[in-house]
Amino acid sequence: MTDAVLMLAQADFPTPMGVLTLNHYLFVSTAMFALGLIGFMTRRNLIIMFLCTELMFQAAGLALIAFGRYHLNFDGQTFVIFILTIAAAEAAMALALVVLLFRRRESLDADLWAELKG
Amino acid sequence: MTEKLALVWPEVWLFITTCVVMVVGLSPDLRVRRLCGWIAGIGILVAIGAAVPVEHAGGLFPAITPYAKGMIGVVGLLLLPLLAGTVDRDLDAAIAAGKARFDALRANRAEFYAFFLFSLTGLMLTASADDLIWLFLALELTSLPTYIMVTISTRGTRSQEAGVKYFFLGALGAAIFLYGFALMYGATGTTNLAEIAAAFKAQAAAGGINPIGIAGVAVALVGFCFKIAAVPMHMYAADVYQGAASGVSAMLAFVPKAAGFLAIIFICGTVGWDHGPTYDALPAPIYILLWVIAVATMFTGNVLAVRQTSVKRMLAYSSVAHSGYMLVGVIVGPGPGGSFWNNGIAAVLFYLLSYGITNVGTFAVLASIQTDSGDEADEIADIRGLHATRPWLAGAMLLCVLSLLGLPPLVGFFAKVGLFTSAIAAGEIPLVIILGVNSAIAAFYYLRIARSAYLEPADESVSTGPTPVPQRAIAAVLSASLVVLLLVVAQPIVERSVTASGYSPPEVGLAQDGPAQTLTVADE
Amino acid sequence: MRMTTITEAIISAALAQHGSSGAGEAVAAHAAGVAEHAGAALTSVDGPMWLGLIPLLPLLGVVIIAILACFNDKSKLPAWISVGLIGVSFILTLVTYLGWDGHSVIHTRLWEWIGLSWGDHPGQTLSSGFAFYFDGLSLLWMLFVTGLAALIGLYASEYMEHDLGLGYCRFFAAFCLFVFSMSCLVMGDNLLMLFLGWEGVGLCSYLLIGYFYKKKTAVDAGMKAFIVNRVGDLGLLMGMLLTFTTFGTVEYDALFTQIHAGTTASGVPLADTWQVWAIPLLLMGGAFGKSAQMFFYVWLPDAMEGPTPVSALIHAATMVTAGVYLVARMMPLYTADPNHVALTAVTWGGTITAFWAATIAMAQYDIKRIMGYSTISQLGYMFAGLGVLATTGGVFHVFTHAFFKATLFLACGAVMHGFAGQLDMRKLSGLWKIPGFQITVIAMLIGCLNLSGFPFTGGYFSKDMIIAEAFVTPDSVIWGSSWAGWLLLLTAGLTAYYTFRVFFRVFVGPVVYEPGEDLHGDAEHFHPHGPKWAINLVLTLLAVGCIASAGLYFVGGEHGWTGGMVHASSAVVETGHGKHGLLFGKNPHEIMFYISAVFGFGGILLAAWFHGPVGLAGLLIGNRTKADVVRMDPIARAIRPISTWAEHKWYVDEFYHLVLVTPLKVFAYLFSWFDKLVVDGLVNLFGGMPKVGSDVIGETTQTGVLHDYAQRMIAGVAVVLVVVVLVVF
Amino acid sequence: MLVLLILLPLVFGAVVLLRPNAEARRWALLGTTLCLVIGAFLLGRFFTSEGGPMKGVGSFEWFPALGLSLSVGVDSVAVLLIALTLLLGPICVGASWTAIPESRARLFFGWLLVLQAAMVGVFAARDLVMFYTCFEFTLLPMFVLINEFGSTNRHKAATKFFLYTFTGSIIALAGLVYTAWAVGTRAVGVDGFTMDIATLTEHASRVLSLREQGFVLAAMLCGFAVKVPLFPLHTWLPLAHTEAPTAGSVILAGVLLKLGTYGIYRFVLPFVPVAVYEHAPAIAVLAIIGIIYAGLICWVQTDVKKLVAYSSVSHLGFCVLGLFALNSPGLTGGVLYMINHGLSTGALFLLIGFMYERYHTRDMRQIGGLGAKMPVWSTFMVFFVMASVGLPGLNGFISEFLCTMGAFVSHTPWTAGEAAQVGATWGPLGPWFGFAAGTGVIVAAIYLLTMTAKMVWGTLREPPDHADHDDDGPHLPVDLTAREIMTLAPIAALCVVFGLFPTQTLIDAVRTDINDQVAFVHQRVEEAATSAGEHLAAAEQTRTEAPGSAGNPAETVEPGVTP
Repeated sequence: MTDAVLMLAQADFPTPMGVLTLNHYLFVSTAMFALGLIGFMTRRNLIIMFLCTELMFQAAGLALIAFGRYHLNFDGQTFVIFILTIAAAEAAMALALVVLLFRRRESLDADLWAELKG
Repeated sequence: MTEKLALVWPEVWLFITTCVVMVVGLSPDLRVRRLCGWIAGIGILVAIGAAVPVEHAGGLFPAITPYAKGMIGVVGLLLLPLLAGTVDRDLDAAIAAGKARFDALRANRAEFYAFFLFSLTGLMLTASADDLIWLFLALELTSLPTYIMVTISTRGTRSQEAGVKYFFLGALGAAIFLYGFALMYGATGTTNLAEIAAAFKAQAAAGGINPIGIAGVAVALVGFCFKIAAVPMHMYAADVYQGAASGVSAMLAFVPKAAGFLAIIFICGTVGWDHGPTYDALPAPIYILLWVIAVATMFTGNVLAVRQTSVKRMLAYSSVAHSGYMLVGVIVGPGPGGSFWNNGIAAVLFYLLSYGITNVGTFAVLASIQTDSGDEADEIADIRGLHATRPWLAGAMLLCVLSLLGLPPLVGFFAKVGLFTSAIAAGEIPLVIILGVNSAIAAFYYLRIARSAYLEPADESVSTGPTPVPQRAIAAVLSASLVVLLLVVAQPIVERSVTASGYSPPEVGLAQDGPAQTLTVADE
Repeated sequence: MRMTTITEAIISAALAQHGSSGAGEAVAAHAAGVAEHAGAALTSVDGPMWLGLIPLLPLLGVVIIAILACFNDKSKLPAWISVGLIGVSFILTLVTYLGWDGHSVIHTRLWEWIGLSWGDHPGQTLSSGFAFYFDGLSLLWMLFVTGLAALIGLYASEYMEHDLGLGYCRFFAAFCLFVFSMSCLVMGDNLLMLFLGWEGVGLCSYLLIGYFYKKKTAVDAGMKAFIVNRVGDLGLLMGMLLTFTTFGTVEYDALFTQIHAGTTASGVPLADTWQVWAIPLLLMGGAFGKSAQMFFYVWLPDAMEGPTPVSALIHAATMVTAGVYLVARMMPLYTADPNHVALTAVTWGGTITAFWAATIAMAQYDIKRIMGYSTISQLGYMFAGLGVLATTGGVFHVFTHAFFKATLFLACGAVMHGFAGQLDMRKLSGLWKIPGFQITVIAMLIGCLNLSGFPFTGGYFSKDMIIAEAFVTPDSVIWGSSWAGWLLLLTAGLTAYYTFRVFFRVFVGPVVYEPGEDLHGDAEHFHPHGPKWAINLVLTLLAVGCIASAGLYFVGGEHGWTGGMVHASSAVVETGHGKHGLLFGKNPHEIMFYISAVFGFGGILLAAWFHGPVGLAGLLIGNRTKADVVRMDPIARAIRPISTWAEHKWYVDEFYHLVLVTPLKVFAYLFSWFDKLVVDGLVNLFGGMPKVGSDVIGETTQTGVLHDYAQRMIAGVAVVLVVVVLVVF
Repeated sequence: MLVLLILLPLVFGAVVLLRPNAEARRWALLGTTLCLVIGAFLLGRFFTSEGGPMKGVGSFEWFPALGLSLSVGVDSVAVLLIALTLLLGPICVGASWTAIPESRARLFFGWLLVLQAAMVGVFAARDLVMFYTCFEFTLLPMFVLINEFGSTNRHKAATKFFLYTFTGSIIALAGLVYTAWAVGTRAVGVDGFTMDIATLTEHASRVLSLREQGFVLAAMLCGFAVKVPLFPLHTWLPLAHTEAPTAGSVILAGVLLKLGTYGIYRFVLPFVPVAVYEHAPAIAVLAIIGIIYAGLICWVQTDVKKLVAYSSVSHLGFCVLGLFALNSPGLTGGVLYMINHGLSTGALFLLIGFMYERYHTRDMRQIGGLGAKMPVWSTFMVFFVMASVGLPGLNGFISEFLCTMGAFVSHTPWTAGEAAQVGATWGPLGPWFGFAAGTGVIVAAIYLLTMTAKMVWGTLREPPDHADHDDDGPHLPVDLTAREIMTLAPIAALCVVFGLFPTQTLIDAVRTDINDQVAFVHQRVEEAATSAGEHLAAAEQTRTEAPGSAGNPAETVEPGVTP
């Protein structure tokens, strides 16, 4: 019974794309995640770096929603709501931190903070 | 609903305490403000009280909460005096001297305690997590406050640098394990850990766990490596520990690590330790992954610690190494259960407790010493000749460091023996040997600390000032005495850890109803 | 004419001691036995406990002297205590001997020394009591050991008087310890007890050679003695262990019983085993070490660095004969081998050493060293005697040698004492004219006559017994024994030559002397001081003893008193070769008296010719007028390479240094470096690896830059994913 | 009683650490002497009381989850080693009376007492973890003693000592735990995980396969052979000995090294007898190399303390050789060696320490010829050198002889084909081993006499700046003081007593236990040979075919150990 429903649902999944759709979503999600990683690695501006982490969070969110739809349950979506909340909290913290740091160094360059090493 | 709530009573109590502390901390009266710490302590005690009676919580590790929360509470209690006076001391002094007036906006004391309690709450929530969402939230609740605590722990740029490194890399780590969660969900269609486990089991019975699921578990585990400061996510550790105040470093060495290990145990629990040729190991990819991480972590941590002249960095790297040791226990898994000596999870849980307490002791000694420049002790030269000026602290340092080293008969040794026996019982002889060799490497630097503190005469140039906050010294001595005391009560604690490690994998039959049987993504 | 009659009388009396009066009968007697084996089992009786006092009294002396030393005693008390206690030991020995029935073994067991048992079967118990075994052999040895020790102790009481105080105590403590050890060696009832004494005498020898410990040569000599001995001891130790493995016991009684039965304890015929030749060979190694034979002789000449009483007692009379004792004691084992491998080795080892040492002695100038080499040479005779199955001869030679060599040494010591340590024969002459030295000269003469085998002295009889037996024993029994006999005869001549070389140069002739290096004062006003009563008394007694020892040949039963003693011991050999060797178609026993006398006279005459002073009464052939101008000189110059080599002991010490000591030392240094560089180096390498790794990893990865960390973390994740993908797919 | 011996030094150690410096040495002396008295009483009771092989048994379940209980009990071997430890206690205190500056006396004597407790604990333990705990814990006090009271290079020495032995011991722990695990899971009749040594001994050799035994043997040797130390794992020892303070050296040589050999006796032999039997020749070769190699190194040392340290390596080679001979003489010799080496080498270190206290140098090029200046010292020196050389009549001989004999009579194929040797026993070595070890006796004579020649004999040599040192520290007389003599005299007396009455004092004491041990090992190897192991069986085959092996203990296994 559930199998049938599942098949049905999956077949109906956003119509023009057919059964392969999940893969496309996942591809997008992975690409976003990768972009986030690359951005995090390459950009030196603290705010951009933070945005990259957000990108990765949302990549995960996207994947969750896609999977949720695929599995026909709401766990994924629920998860995403929480992720958004956390992301917001992190954003707040990040901003506060960035402001603090900027006041100290008059710069947003992350690599200026390299006193501690070894 | 209420049954579920019963599980989180400790967290609820902690949360209530947090609220009270936040309010009390805003009082203009210093004496009232000073109550913050006491209230927090009472709150933690109550939380412990609430945690211990909980017998069975369901999920993969139904009995883990009493032990885990008790342990968290105890170490939290030890951390509390250590954290005392981390912030606002200048402010209080200025007020007392009449140079400043109390300003609720500038005072951080209440927030600081509150963040600490929040973090503990998150940690306790991690222990009772039975769902990926819960786990994610709990982990974030554990971490987020610590980012701030690190940043504000001292007024220097170092803690800000530590904060920025910790926060950004932490966010990266969180994103990674979150993505792993997403993949796990994708592979199983559920976020409930037990159900995930059931689904995996069914998949395994049907010919193999879904590769996406495996990838998800792997990615999640790598993400957790940040929490436990394991290779390849260990690099921040030394910088952050050094930059933060010693009290916060001590907390960082325990709270996120405990959270990380609990999460790792839960996530490993979903795939279970019943794979491999003899059905007693993690699935091959996960096993190899953890094996490599464990070995790399042990070596990296110990080796990097050898060259340090900063005690805090040394302890940071040693904390990395200890994560490696504990990963051995995770790799071994719960074994047949029921006894301690062949139970890797119980060994990890006991090790966490022993490590937590010991670790607090070492950092507390550092925190109790003020150098001439007014900073906390950091360089190894700062603690040289401690025995002459403060014998009790020197003794505490000696005991704690030797326990970390694993010198019998201190508790660290028995914790390590647990890992040894369980690994041997699981046939992980190479890991045992590597563990042994690493303990020997660790002796290099632990001995240096012990020697400096306990044996060497004090340098003329380094004169250590009075203990800035007496509570910290108390924390140090208390931890050190617990290192010894724990030996006496080791048996009941170990029994509890054995109970706590009880792993109840789902029956395969249960998983038949699971919705995730037909995921065919990879096949197409 | 009268002289000839007396000679014939003595010789016929001597021949009677061989149990036969004519050649034919002798041949018959030797041919009678078919089987040849040693020492029929003797009955054994339990001895009284006080026999233990014989060794323990000197040990008590050690303790008492040690206590005296603690009180920094500066009197001669240590000497009196030593002499007294050793004297009591001698008396006890004598009492034992008198109370002995002449054919049984007296056992006295004080306590179990090393006793270990791991089963009830034979061979599963190692038992060695602190126990004593008195048969003829050990009694004979004990008699002269304790007797001579008491006398020499008396001598030393005067000789060592310049060193009163701690040194005196040290000397006599070691002296007493020596007597204790020697008694244990001789009286021990098992091989382990023998070993106890064996090493103990080695220790005392070490301590006493190095008595003048500030002298490097003395210290080195002591060390050399101990170490060279140890090499031999390894043989003894291994022989002992092999004995135990084969027979399951190291106790003489049990051992000899098995050997008599002709089988090992496991029932294998003894003659078929390889142990039957291996054990005696190994034991021989020990014996040769202690008795300075063959390769091991090098320590004994150096041992002359010790005070002269020590040289007399330890390095001439007693300790060095321990090897002879060992071989004599284990004679049953030696004769058990049908091929006589070990005995042949003993014969030839002894013979070659006898000859070799005699050649060296001929070229030396230090009179004490000459006596040292002569000791080696004479010990060679004893071994040769044992080797050719003339146990009695060997043992008798030990006995006579003990007396005359002690006499010779003590006489030399008296000279040394009187001339501030002077021993160089080129710097001394005409002592008989110096007041106070007359007794010394007479004692010396008696000793010299004995040593050179002058007819009717003790040395003459004992040496003859050995040489004759070498000819008697067929070559088929002991390989080349008659050749050994000829070599021994030649050596007898050499012995006479070098002995009298000393006597003619030092003791007679014009009075010339210069003081030695021990002089504390003005050399211009040096006056030799003759020995006082103690030394003179001892010299007199010993000289009498020398003469008396010859008489022992004539008392008692077959082969004299010594023969009787040996017969009542394990050393007895019942020779029955089936074939009796002949010399010039005669019984060697019979004509040896003449032949050896010829060689002896020849040697003495040569010495007189080359070294004799002008106007020596009765021998008007000498022409020496100064101390160091002799007829020998041009000859020595003519054969310079040989004489130089002989003077330098044929460079054997140097050879050993080159072949043994230096390589060993090189190895030691090599090992030392190897240990430091390689063995410890590896450890340090491993130990240093964490530090190096730490620096490398720390410098490269822990850069402190956020982006670097991020990159590495992400790279790590990527690696992990790749690994997982590889494993999964 | 045994527990008292562990607790008492700890209590006194705490007292010393807490009381003022000035009282430290008196408390320490009191504590060690008290222990010695109790120990003497214990020794007396041990040999007079009836009962099983283990006596003084007491047990307290402490940590059953790890199979750990605090259980004590001694057999004859252990009790003798405890006696040795206790004897050296007051001696070490006495020897350090003036050598340790009073300002730091607390630290020194406190840790000395703690060390004693740990050492007694090692020998008294009947529980593997307790054994290991004490075994490892000895490192710390020793580390403190060397690191704080040693000479110039002390930090390096202390660290090396700690790390080297610690590394080895951890691997040994792995081996021991593996054994415990194997017994806990495979042995019939064992209820779960246990660390009880008796239980492990009973089952270990049966449950471990041949391959496992090899690994366990290797692991255990990593710990014990380092401690012994066996060539080539010895390099920590010369350094540690050279740098350690006198009392430290005495304890190190006297007892700590014995922990390794005791470990071999107590664990290696009975746990993995088959592997031991297989590999004994290889280990014996190492031991013999050690004997000769270290001996030759001694010969060219200039530092007298280093010389004696290397001599320990050489001497302990005999001990290991004896233990691996697997027969009664060998084991007896090995056990006796532990005691005797402790006495004579300990005394040598004392003497060198006394000399060092006066001259502040150990370089034999600078100092020597003390015979004239310090007659008493010299007398003792010569005495103990002779004990060390193995002079019969003193203690060293008996053990050296028995070890060599053990190796010599230990049965091997080369005797098997021959006419059977009645005195030969079962065992893996053979005469060549005995012979090779015997050469060590010569080497020992060479280096020890060379040392004596340099230190005692010859003309007096003193360091040029000797006079400058006279003013620091309490002024010592030229020769030994009464206190110093008091520390040496008991050792000297024991050397003589053990030398002349070894049977009554030592051999009889340990005989039963050692014979049981030998029979046990033998029986287990036979068992393994008959049940499994192709080539071992073949080796045994040739052995049993040899005629006349009736005398061998194969047929006379003690009934007590037959399961």
